[in-house]
Amino acid sequence: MFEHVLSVIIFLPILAGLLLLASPASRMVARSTGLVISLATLVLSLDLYFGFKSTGQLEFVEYIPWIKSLGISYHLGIDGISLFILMAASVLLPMVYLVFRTQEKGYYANLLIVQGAMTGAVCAADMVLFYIFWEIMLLPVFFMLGLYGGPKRLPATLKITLYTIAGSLLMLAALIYLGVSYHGQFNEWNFSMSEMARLNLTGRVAAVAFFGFMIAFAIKIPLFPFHTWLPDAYTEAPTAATFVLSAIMAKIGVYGVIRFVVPVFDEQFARFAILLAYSGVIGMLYCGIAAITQKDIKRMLAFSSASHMGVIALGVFCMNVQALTGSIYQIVAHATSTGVLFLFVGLLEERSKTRTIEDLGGLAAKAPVFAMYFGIAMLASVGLPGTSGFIGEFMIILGAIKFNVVIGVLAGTTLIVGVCYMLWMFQRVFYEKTSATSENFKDLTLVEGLTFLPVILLIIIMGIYPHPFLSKITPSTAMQFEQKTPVVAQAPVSNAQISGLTFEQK
Amino acid sequence: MLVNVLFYGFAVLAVLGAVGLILFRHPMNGAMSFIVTLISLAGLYALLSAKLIFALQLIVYAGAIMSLIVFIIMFLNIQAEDLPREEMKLVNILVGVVLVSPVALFLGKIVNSLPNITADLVGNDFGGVKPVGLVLYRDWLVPFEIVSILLLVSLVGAVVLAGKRGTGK
Amino acid sequence: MIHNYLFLSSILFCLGTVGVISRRNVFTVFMSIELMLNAANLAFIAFSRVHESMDGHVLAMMVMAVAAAEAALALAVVILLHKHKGKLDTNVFSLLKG
Amino acid sequence: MEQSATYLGMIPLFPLLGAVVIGLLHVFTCNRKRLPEKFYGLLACVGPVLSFVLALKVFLALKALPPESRFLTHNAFTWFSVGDLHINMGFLADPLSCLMLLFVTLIGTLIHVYSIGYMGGDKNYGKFFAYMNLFLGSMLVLVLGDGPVVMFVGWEGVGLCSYLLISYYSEDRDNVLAGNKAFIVNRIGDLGFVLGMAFLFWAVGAQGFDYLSLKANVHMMEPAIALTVCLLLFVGATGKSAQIPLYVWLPDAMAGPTPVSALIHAATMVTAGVYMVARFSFLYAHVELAGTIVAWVGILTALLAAIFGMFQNDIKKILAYSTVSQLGYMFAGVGVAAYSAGIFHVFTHAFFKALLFLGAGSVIYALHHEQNIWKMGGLKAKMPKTYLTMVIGALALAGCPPFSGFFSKDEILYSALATGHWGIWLIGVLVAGMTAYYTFRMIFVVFHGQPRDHHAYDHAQESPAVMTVPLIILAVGAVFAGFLNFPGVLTISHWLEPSLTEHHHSSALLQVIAIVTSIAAFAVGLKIAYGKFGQGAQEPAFKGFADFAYNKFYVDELYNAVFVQPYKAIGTAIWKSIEPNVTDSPVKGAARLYMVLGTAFKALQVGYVRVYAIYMVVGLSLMSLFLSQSLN
Repeated sequence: MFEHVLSVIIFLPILAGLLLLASPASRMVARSTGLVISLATLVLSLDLYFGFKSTGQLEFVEYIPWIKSLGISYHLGIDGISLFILMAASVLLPMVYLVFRTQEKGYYANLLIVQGAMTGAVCAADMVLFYIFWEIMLLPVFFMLGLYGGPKRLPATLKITLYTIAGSLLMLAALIYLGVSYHGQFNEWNFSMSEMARLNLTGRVAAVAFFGFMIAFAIKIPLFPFHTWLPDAYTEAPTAATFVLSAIMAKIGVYGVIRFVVPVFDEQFARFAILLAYSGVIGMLYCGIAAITQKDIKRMLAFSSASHMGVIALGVFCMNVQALTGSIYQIVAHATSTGVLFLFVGLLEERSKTRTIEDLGGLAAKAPVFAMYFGIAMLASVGLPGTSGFIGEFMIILGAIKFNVVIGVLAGTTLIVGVCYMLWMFQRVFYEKTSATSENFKDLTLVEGLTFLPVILLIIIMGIYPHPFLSKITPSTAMQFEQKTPVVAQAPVSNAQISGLTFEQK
Repeated sequence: MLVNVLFYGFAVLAVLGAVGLILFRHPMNGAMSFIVTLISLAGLYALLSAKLIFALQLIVYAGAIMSLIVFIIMFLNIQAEDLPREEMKLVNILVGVVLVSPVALFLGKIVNSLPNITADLVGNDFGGVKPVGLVLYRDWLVPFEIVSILLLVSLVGAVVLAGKRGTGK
Repeated sequence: MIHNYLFLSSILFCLGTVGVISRRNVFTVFMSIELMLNAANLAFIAFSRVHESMDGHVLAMMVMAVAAAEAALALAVVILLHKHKGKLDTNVFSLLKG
Repeated sequence: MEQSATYLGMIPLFPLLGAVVIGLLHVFTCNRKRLPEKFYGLLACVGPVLSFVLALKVFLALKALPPESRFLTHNAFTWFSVGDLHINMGFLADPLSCLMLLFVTLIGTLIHVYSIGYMGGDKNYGKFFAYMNLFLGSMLVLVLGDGPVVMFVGWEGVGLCSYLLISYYSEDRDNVLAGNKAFIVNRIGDLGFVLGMAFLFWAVGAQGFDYLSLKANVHMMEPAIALTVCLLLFVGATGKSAQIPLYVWLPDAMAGPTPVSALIHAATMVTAGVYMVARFSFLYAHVELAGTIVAWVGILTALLAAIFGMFQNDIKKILAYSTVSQLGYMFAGVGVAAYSAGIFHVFTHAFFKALLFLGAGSVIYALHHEQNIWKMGGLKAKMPKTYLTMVIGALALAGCPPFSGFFSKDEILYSALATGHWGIWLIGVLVAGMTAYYTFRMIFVVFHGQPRDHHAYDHAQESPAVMTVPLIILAVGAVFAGFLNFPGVLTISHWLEPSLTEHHHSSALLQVIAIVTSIAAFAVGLKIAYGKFGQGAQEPAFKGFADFAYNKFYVDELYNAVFVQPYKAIGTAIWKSIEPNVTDSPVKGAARLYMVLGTAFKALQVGYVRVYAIYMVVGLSLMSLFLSQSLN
């Protein structure tokens, strides 16, 4: 294990992507470059994963002062929370190159850049560095959506850009506020995340800055009512972009909340957590119910993804270790299940030239392997025990009940809401009589089958034997609560008292 | 105090010339009035011991540039009907004065806040050709060269623009 | 007294500004701009006298050179304008209107 | 003192592995060259048989232990552990789970054997057995799980298999819809289960979240919380075991193949709710009110389902409603804190209901998938073995002494009486009579009288041995299983004692009253049925109340109107009106704001350079005005 492994994981794809863009490479060359680079990243990340000691602190730290006068540094490091988002990106992205073979050069190049930028955002331990990667992350998605998207891609691109730029500006303002307050309190400039946690923020301006961060992340997650860019963008984006958006980028929003908002704005967070939790739960119900009326399978999955993200975000807002750990576990589970479902829909569209649910039917008979894979991913997405989806969902509901009974009960309804639209879709697409469009549907080829196999196995392994994964997460999540006991411990009690039930340990 | 008398004389002439410039309808009259201003300014430069600039003001400004302008005005053979009709000229100027007055006030305040010193003539070589030339070629060489390029470019530009044949009309 | 020079410079500058914004004759506007440049020059020379340094003189020379260049170009444009439109009104230049 | 037994983990593992192997073989061969059916059939039976053998081993091991320490545990691995929450993938075999284990594996094995015959010629033969093995594995996880969370794995797993098997004939939309309904309704129940677990965990789970620790700590619970937990868990049970108000899925679930109905929707899965309540007997015994609610819901379900059962024409629907009705009895039993009686009824019911379903399957198989009883008739002569075994099953179901159903049902009714639940007892006796009526209505119409559809009758013949042998074994069980808990001897009750928290009542008078009324109810029901259908009868036209009952009181339609349609309407409303007009308005508003501002600024851009200069000067003056204030 060498010293700058994180930097390599971040910049290898970015540089390769930029080189590809600049060079007159053919599609074949672009795809194989992308494949090789992403596999190299995968190997490095696996090495990272097994070298990770789960101490709860940042590991693999790289620290190079950058702008000394402002205390900004090139500071990288990962802990149990970021490790899994990084792993999800590294494990899932190579699949795109293997499965989708006939895309433009720019498609693959942008994909490489976005991979690097996302990894960078996850590894950054300096707020300014995080902000820079956060912004870079958006650009490739913007190009992929605008250049290679569906017929209504331009309004969708406009919408996602408006939303995310607005969020980024709010975040930038809040970031500057933090820097200035830090200078005011400690008389030096510093943007390191761990240092920021020392800040003592009170008053109205701090609350505004809190919402500045929160809204920026809420847009990315997306949390109700900032989700309206999502259905359009997810539907119109090319499969890989949808995949990246849903499987990883949305999670970086949640990660941001855990990393910035919770430690820095502890007081405001405890104050507004109930509001945010309601927003998560309402988003889950709202998007889940909207999903059932969709005619386009991709749009339905988009709503489903938004619905799940509401639950994941809820886990963060519940302020107890079970819910938070569940949330992070669910991040990975959701990346493997819904992310893969988006890829399957991409395949489906490529083969049958349609995404309309009504036009499909009887695929299970035509393509049993595909149906089996799809079914397993779908069951994971509805949180069936034995698949990865259950563990996280269970812990989030458990934590939510402790946080607030009403929210807990509402969160529980995700069990029902998810199943309604998923079964409805599965019935029409895979069961019933074979329709004309799916008459000639080919099953997965050997390469595709083998490509998806690791993820499908991962879904099952993560459901049956999650302990090794959780043991890497828990030290970090437990840390989140050790430092802040006074504030965090108070809020749930008051919330629970409102609803008349308390569950304080004896 | 001859110096004071000279200053106030030049100052009044300069202001009157400027007022004439903005009031005269025909540009020829304006130009003539402006030349008065320029010459008075040259006199003021002399009072400030800027010998070289005094000379340059007379030769380059009052001499070369203004004769060019006057030449063009005459070249174009401007008739009264060629001029824009400015019925509201006085009102416009009044509005302009109102708009600009805060700026004047501000500038005045700034000047007031500066230390006031006497502006007696300085003896020795101050403002002479040699000392100014030494400063110009020692400390200001690069800007000087850039200005020379600027002049070249404007020369070429003027030739290109003015040399264009009328398109049909 | 140096203040008097600076007051004069300010007055001339403001008169130049008034000329630019209230007149429509191209020549008058152009000469008003020259007037503003001269006002600035006067300030340069006055400050130069205050500090007894000759940098201000150099700058005044530069301004003159720029004014000469400007004159050359501006007059060329005026000739063109007159050739095309037969008018000397600044309102003829309305290509900026979107 | 803990007894560890590694082989506990292997019991569910065998069928699960079998499911994986068969499933993969099927998936990769089904669109190419299919493997022979015999191969699948043999492979499918390996897992259940091995599990059954291990279950016997568990039984013997438990029997060798002294009664008070009769339990075996096995911690396979730490499943997940976060903060106070420690969940092991652990298995627990005590007398209660051992009893369930024995009959689940036994009946499972028999039905697998039966299916080899019944499913012959089906193109998705492999898929069927993969699902069946998966089901058996999940059911064994449910039974053996050492805590509520592990039980929930099996709980959801059997729900999934139920969905997959109901939708098995997936080309027909109705079947898939029935599957969806089953899964969704079960999920509603599961929500209760999950919430119940969450409440339970925060109350007493920190010291360990398995049954043994919970049992030790249950006294620390506040009554209000305990009641909440009990009711929420019972919501889970109503979903899985088809009680009011979530019973609606079970009759529709008969869309699946008949062995599935026998195994999943009669003998094993649907009784999971009863098993769960019995498992939590330490909790339910703690809160009396919860038990009373459970008992009343159960007995009302029994009544409702019996009413529906009397007016059905589909042989499987009749049996389905009788299942719902019997499940109601079981809940009435566990509700009045007679857990062993409830479990005993689960046990006997598994035999005679599986028998009845398999018999019905045999009839359906012989008549080429005809399920309407009014198209049958006089089959007694053609299918003697089926007839005989089904009559035994019917007698057991109807509660005729000395068949097994009589003892278990009587035990429940007696317990209701002994604990002073007169209302429950009265309704129970009434339902017993109705049960006898609709069971024999079915028997008489199907087997007696004259054949109604001669074409079908002529082709009917006795099913092959692979199907009749399991019938005979089950019939033996249906006859003799009852003697295991003979009143006053109570072998099973004593066996279950270490697992359950209950008190036994002994009152000879009440016992006699219960027995006499039960027998009388049976006799009356049988007599009415014989009077109406014994000599053959034609299909009656349902009118008035009968029509109302035939249409199941329009409960499905009601649910559709109250839950499903509003749900869809809200979805459409969100999608068509709220989304574009309300939540999207910030973006649209922002766009509109820019357009308005743009139009406004456009007016200022007149295009005259002089005007721009004026703007500049205006700005300059404003700045000057502002800055002058800082100078004096």
